[in-house]
Amino acid sequence: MATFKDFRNDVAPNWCPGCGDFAVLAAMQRALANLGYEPEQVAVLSGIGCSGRISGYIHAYGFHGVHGRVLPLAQGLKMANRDLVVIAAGGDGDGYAIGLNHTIHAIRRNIDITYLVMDNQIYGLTKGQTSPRSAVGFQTKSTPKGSIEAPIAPLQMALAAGATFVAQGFSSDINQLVNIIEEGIRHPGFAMINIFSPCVTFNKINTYDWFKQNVVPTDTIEGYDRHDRNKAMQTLMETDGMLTGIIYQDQETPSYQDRIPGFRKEPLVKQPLKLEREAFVELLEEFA
Amino acid sequence: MATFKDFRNDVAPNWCPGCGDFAVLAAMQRALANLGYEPEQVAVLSGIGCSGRISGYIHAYGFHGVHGRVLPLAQGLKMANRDLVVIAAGGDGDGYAIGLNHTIHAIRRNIDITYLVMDNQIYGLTKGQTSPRSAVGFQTKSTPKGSIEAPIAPLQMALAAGATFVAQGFSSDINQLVNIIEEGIRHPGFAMINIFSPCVTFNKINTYDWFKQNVVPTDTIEGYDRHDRNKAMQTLMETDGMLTGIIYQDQETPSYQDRIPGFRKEPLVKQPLKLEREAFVELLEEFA
Amino acid sequence: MVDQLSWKVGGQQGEGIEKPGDLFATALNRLGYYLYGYRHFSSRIKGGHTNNKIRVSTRPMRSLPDDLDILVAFDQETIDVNVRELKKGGVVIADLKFNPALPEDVDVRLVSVPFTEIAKGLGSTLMKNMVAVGATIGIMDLPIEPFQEVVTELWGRKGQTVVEKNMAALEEGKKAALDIVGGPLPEFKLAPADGKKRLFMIGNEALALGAIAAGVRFMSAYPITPSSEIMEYLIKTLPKFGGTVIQTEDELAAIVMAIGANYGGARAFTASAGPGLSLMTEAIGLAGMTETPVVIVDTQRGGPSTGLPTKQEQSDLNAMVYSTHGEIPKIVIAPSTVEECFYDMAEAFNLAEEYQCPVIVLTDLALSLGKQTVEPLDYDRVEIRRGKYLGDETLPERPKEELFKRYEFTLDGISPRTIPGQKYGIHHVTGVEHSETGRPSETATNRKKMMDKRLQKLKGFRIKTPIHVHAPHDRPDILFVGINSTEGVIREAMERLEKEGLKINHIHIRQLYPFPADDVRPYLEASEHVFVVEQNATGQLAQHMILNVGYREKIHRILKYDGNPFLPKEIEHEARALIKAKELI
Amino acid sequence: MVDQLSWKVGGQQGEGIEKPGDLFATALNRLGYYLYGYRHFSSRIKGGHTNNKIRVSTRPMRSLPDDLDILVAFDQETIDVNVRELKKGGVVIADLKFNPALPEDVDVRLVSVPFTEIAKGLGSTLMKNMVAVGATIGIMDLPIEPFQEVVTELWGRKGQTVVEKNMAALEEGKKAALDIVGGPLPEFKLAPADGKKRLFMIGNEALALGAIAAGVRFMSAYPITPSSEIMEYLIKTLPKFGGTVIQTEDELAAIVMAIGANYGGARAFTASAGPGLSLMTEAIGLAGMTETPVVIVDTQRGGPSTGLPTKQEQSDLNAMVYSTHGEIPKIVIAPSTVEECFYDMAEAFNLAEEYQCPVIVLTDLALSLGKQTVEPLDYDRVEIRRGKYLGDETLPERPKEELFKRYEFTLDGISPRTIPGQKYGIHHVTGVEHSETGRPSETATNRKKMMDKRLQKLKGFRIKTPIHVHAPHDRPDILFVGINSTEGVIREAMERLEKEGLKINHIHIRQLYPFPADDVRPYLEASEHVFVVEQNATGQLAQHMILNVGYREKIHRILKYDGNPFLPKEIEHEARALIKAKELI
Ligand SMILES: Cc1ncc(C[n+]2csc(CCOP(=O)(O)OP(=O)(O)O)c2C)c(N)n1
Ligand SMILES: Cc1ncc(C[n+]2csc(CCOP(=O)(O)OP(=O)(O)O)c2C)c(N)n1
Ligand code: SF4
Ligand code: SF4
Ligand SMILES: [Mg+2]
Ligand SMILES: [Mg+2]
Repeated sequence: MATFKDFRNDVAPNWCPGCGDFAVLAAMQRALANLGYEPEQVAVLSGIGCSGRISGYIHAYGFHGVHGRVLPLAQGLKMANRDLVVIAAGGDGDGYAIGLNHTIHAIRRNIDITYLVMDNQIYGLTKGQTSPRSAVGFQTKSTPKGSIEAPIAPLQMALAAGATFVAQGFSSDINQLVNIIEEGIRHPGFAMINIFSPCVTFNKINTYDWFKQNVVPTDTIEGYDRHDRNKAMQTLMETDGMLTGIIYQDQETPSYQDRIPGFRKEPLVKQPLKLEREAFVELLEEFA
Repeated sequence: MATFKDFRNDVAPNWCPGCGDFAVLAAMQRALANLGYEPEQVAVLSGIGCSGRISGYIHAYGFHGVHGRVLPLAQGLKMANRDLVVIAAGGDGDGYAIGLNHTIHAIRRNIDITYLVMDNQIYGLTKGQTSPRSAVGFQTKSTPKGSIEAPIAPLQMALAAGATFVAQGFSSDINQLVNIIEEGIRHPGFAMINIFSPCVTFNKINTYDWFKQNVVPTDTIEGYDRHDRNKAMQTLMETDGMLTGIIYQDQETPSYQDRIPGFRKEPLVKQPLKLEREAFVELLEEFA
Repeated sequence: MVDQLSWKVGGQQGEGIEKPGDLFATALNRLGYYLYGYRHFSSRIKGGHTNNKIRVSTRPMRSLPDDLDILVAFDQETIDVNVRELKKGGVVIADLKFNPALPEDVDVRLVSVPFTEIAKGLGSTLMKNMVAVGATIGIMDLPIEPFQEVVTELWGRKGQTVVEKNMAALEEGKKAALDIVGGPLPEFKLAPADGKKRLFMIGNEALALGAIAAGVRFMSAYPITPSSEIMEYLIKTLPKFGGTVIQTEDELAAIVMAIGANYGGARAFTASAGPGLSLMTEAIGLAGMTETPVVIVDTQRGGPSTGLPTKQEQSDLNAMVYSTHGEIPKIVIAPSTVEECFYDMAEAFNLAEEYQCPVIVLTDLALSLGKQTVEPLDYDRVEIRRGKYLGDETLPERPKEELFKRYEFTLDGISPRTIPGQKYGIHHVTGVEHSETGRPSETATNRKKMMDKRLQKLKGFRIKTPIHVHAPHDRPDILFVGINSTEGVIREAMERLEKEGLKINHIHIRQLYPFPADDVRPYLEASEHVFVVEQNATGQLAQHMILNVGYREKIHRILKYDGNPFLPKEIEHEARALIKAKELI
Repeated sequence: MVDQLSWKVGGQQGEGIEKPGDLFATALNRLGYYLYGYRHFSSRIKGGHTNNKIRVSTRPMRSLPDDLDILVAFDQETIDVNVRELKKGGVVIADLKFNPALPEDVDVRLVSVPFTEIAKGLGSTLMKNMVAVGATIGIMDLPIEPFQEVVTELWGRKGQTVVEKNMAALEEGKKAALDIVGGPLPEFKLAPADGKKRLFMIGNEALALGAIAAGVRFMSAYPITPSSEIMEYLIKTLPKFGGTVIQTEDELAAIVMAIGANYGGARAFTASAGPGLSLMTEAIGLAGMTETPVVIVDTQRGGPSTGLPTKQEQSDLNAMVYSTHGEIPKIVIAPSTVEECFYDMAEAFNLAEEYQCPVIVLTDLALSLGKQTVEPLDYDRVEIRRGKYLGDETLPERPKEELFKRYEFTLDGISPRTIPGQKYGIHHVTGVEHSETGRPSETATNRKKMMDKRLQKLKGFRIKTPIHVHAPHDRPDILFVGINSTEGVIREAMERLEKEGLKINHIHIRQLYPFPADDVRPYLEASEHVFVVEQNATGQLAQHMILNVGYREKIHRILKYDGNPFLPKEIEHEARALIKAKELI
């Protein structure tokens, strides 16, 4: 059985030392190993950004796509081969700016993939512009006088879009993160996981320390029930989105693949391409 | 002073008889007249769809753009000329499928425009495919066995995105609709207005009657307070999004234009294009 | 008795005008006639004039005729709009209800039949369509049985009474018309057809069938005219084969999902029209750069922007060849008949896998939506070729450290390919410039080699029939060149001009990119003049010929861009005008 | 004493390597030298080799030199990567700290200066950059005052102590180097410059300044290399003039917002690179169809897809000319110097308003990011022309029923234009084909007229200087043709070849679309051979020449697409190789 080391490759990540993304990579590798997967069963797809490099740092199938389109890519892959573990990953710019439309539609569609957003409240790779997650007043290269747009609340939005799995992790709490990712992969539907992954180079506000002081793990909330959507929404609003852990899970709703009329359990990609002659002839009858 | 007739033109709408969009057009015309605007002060911009034709049916400036991009168009216009009344309009496909990213970002940006979504839970113009607003199980041309994606909850999503004005109307309740649009135009920020506007041709489920039986006007809820964001969210969830009226308004947060550092009250378009020679020379000094 | 005639039915949009046309054509198709149809419609749901023009012939005819024999009118507008298209001696069969009137100066006959009244008498005005077809049957002296057969199929699900009522409508329509006219009109009596079984379908259906035949079980798309039928057919049909269609949130998602599915090893595609294709521009580059197979259908319509969404045009040639920043390998093929829609589509998936690049199948509205008689589609002509895809059987074991070289440098530039799930095929893919194992690489030498590798793939690329050739002459006066749906109309114009003693060849471009210059050159060379016939305003196909082959001075353009398909006479006249104006011959 | 030399500083990305280069160049610029710089960097934030090569000359020089005189190295990698670029007798000035070593076989001198140690002694290792510049000053025997001046400006905000420490670092670096070398090296002593005041900036800054000068007060954009500096400069600067920049959610929003603002009458634009431009494809069509002015900057970088985001390339020519479905009027202009970035950008807004269509300003990475000496920008050369925009003064009253004819048919195809807010200017706009008043219209006659009208607008279009001409010969052996940043390097290669007796002309294309065929033709005609020099793999510029002008047989391609800018010797050698291989001359 593969260990987390089997998910490592020999590429040295080009992230800055201390970047939160290292922990996300490690947690993903651990979660996969814990779940007993082999590298070839796994595909990690990613967007463009510092975070987007992650697909190249794991020993597994990896696809580093274009900015903001990782989710359609991942959904297409899962449709082709439902036996694969498909993990989509990217930054907060990737998933909440240019790619937000796909994020929300992937949530409502509920195809069984796991989505990791490395949320550093900034654009790392393009050297420090504001992101949709930047707080009002946050000063960046593109908002020298401070951001004036309301930050996006991705998890509340996810709930509003009918998400069946909503979680939030933090790069400093690797055990929690491993657990979240494991559960996300196990969840038979779309798993929306936002991860506070500090950018040590451009974000001097939302630092490790800042997060440590501000996150509210669900297990510090008495009687928190991750199956109550309304409660989850309310708690997110009350904690201003700083809630971490598995925030909501709906285990009843089947995944998209399981709801498609006539869709087989056997992956599409394993089915023969050649159509039977009889089937072909039958199709033509409609046009006779 | 202009009356609502002054906002009429001589084009016969090519909507099907009975289409909910007629009422939206009429309500918009009335609201504008009630507010005392002249046609030339108003620009109605729209997307592509049956609904998108609305910008051609009002006597005012009108721009019928491309599918899903009406909000960037409207925001750009308002930035150029903040004195104009800018109304953006389109269908549920336009605003919640292809254009959803812009919808959410326009909400968080909070530029002072009024957005009318003619929500008929279907794609009208392309002849009856599912829309992101179609209910699970809803049968359309593109979902003959019924839709299997969770419908989008646009107003909950708007609240999660930090909306400052959230309302919902219904083509049958024209007085309420006129009032909502008036308030939306008056609101100094982005006004998100979803309107149940039945498609009599392709949607045989969400009909006028169906809506009449299912909508929950805010004024039927005792003590409903439109200034309480959490309450609004909760009520929307409880009513499964069928709440109508002005659901939420934040009158404190200034509009985007009012928050931009150095942005003048005088519309950009009225400012001289020619830069003063001194200012130019000064700019060059940085590069000496 | 005539070998061919044309029939048109018109009325208000949203009133079921498609039905009578379909019934008429399907029945005639079963009798062995060749049908060719074109629907005129607008971008609105209800109201506005719509019509369906159908050409019937005893031999294959792939164009609209210049004029019209019979017009079936459900309203006065239909008469007003179309009456001048009628031949001298043509007939208007109109619903008595609206008091049809003809202009004074036309030499056509009006037959007013109480469509609505008869239908009402039978229980529902909806059946006025059937009455109208019945009237046609009477006037053309057609056997009623095939019509009855189709009616049974159409309404069978609704029960015997409905079928019988519709049958009655047919009968009564026939009778009423014959009563008025006094008997069938011999000038509309068709010569008997060969009675052979052929198919009757639109190009979009053939494209969808081609995809299924090629093994496609997944499509991702966003609705748009005139491509939606492809997706709609597959939505209906793929579940039978364990597959499905996702209606995505937009075209960006549609193409990227298709890329994802192809990356996963499935055969998947998307289809759209101009606005959608424009939105796919970035992702097409991704497929090119990552060498991921993907097939994209562009059903051209009137541009630019939203343009004329329900009208015929061929104005995306340049965009399909050149769009996306940077330089990628890409294939653009252009079927010219409904049959080719089927075969080309099936072949597109082979090309995509063999060359590991995006393949665009370009059609136009007339081809995608025009319903035509189609020769039986040949199951045995559909091959499945997967190029250098390595199944598990052919994939050697390798140690973990040694990543599979997905972008291995090879002589032909094409690298072996594995898909996720394969034990010894693990590799990385990136849209950033990369090494043989798919890792980002910026070194100058690797970069150059990788660019060369990708572009090398299509050096000398040629599909089996990159051009259709109809070249009876060694040294013709004129070479006609066209693309997509205009093959039939060009041929028809050409035949007329040949009758006047002009020597004319015709080639039709089927492989637009890479442009088959070597195939085209001899015909250009041999011909005195070249008339490029296309449905756009700037002569895009002519540009490709000049760029890739040359002979600028020989090349003249016959263009049409008013939203309607070319008629034979238009090409004929324009060709004559050109000859005269330029004193060519 | 030398007229010119080249200097390079290298180290790890994210360690402030930009600073010493900027200081060095700014000071020399103030002395009146001409500077030309190019930064080599990667798409990552920290780590990875980066360097900045700067050419200093007493006369204008707009290209990188083949080799290098002085290399300042902060790590061994810098030496390893760059040492072979040094001339014989060149110098490496390296930080003693990493124990710098040279390969055995190079004939260069190593001067190890304790950059870090000296800096540490002064209080912060960060100042090692200053020490390195000081060492350069010593070796090149440069006056220290202008450097001190720049240091004061750079650190003035941080207080006197910081300034003084940096001054000391300069001094000590100079001293240390001189101690080691024994005195300035005369082979690096620059001849005196003219002392004239000139500007020093990157192309992106010039573009941004041009926009401001043209009256732009609004920009909408999304960050991307290598265009972000345009937006960043305007974010900083526009508030001074009551304007602003919106960083949008994506490029689709960016372009559409700019279109909205232009529709509103403001001058607004967006800027991006390949991926962003690809995403803008649909909206560019909207601007073309609705005849809305809009300016778009494409700062080309290595493609396709994400490609080589930080590298030089010129591979978007075709995409910029052809992308978007259907056919629209569009203008593509290509500045070739930083000065032209300014003037062209300012002019682009005039063209956009005059021709009411999208105007693309095309640059490349070397031009957008290369920092250069720039002749004073001339305020008086910036005109503001608004074409047929009707202010309230010129707009006649009209009754309500009579909509303003926004798309009035006119002789030149350009219609009068009003903007929202104007009492007598009310009209409708739509991306659907429309009538003169902007209402959807599908009639064939209107369609044809409207298409003709739109395309008519650019018939004969010509900017003031559609090509740069340097044509000393009537009948040259070779005509060099290039675009964007390669003008200087072509000229340099050309001068060398001329020394060997070849007769060479050079034209540089500044108006890419509509292609200025009439301007280009005489030069093609006159020349025996044509060498098109471009930074892409398929020879896109050559294609435009063949398509629009012809002379296919004369045209040869000199291409480079490894991500680096051309060096003079590369063009020189390739030209020679071509001459030899094809036995041209
Ligand atoms: C279409 C497109 N637009 C813009 C870019 C430039 N770009 C690269 S990464 C990035 C954003 C990075 O921010 P984020 O997604 O938050 O990732 P991070 O670097 O912070 O991990 C941008 C704008 C691009 N590559 N493609
Ligand atoms: C980019 C693009 N994709 C697709 C289309 C085709 N299209 C036109 S309207 C429409 C959707 C209509 O639905 P909706 O927005 O809900 O408007 P409605 O007609 O229901 O009012 C689509 C898909 C288009 N015009 N442009
Ligand atoms: S810039 Fe920020 S996000 Fe990017 S690698 Fe460095 S620390 Fe991480
Ligand atoms: S199809 Fe539906 S939405 Fe469109 S006009 Fe008709 S009723 Fe209205
Ligand atoms: Mg980020
Ligand atoms: Mg709708």
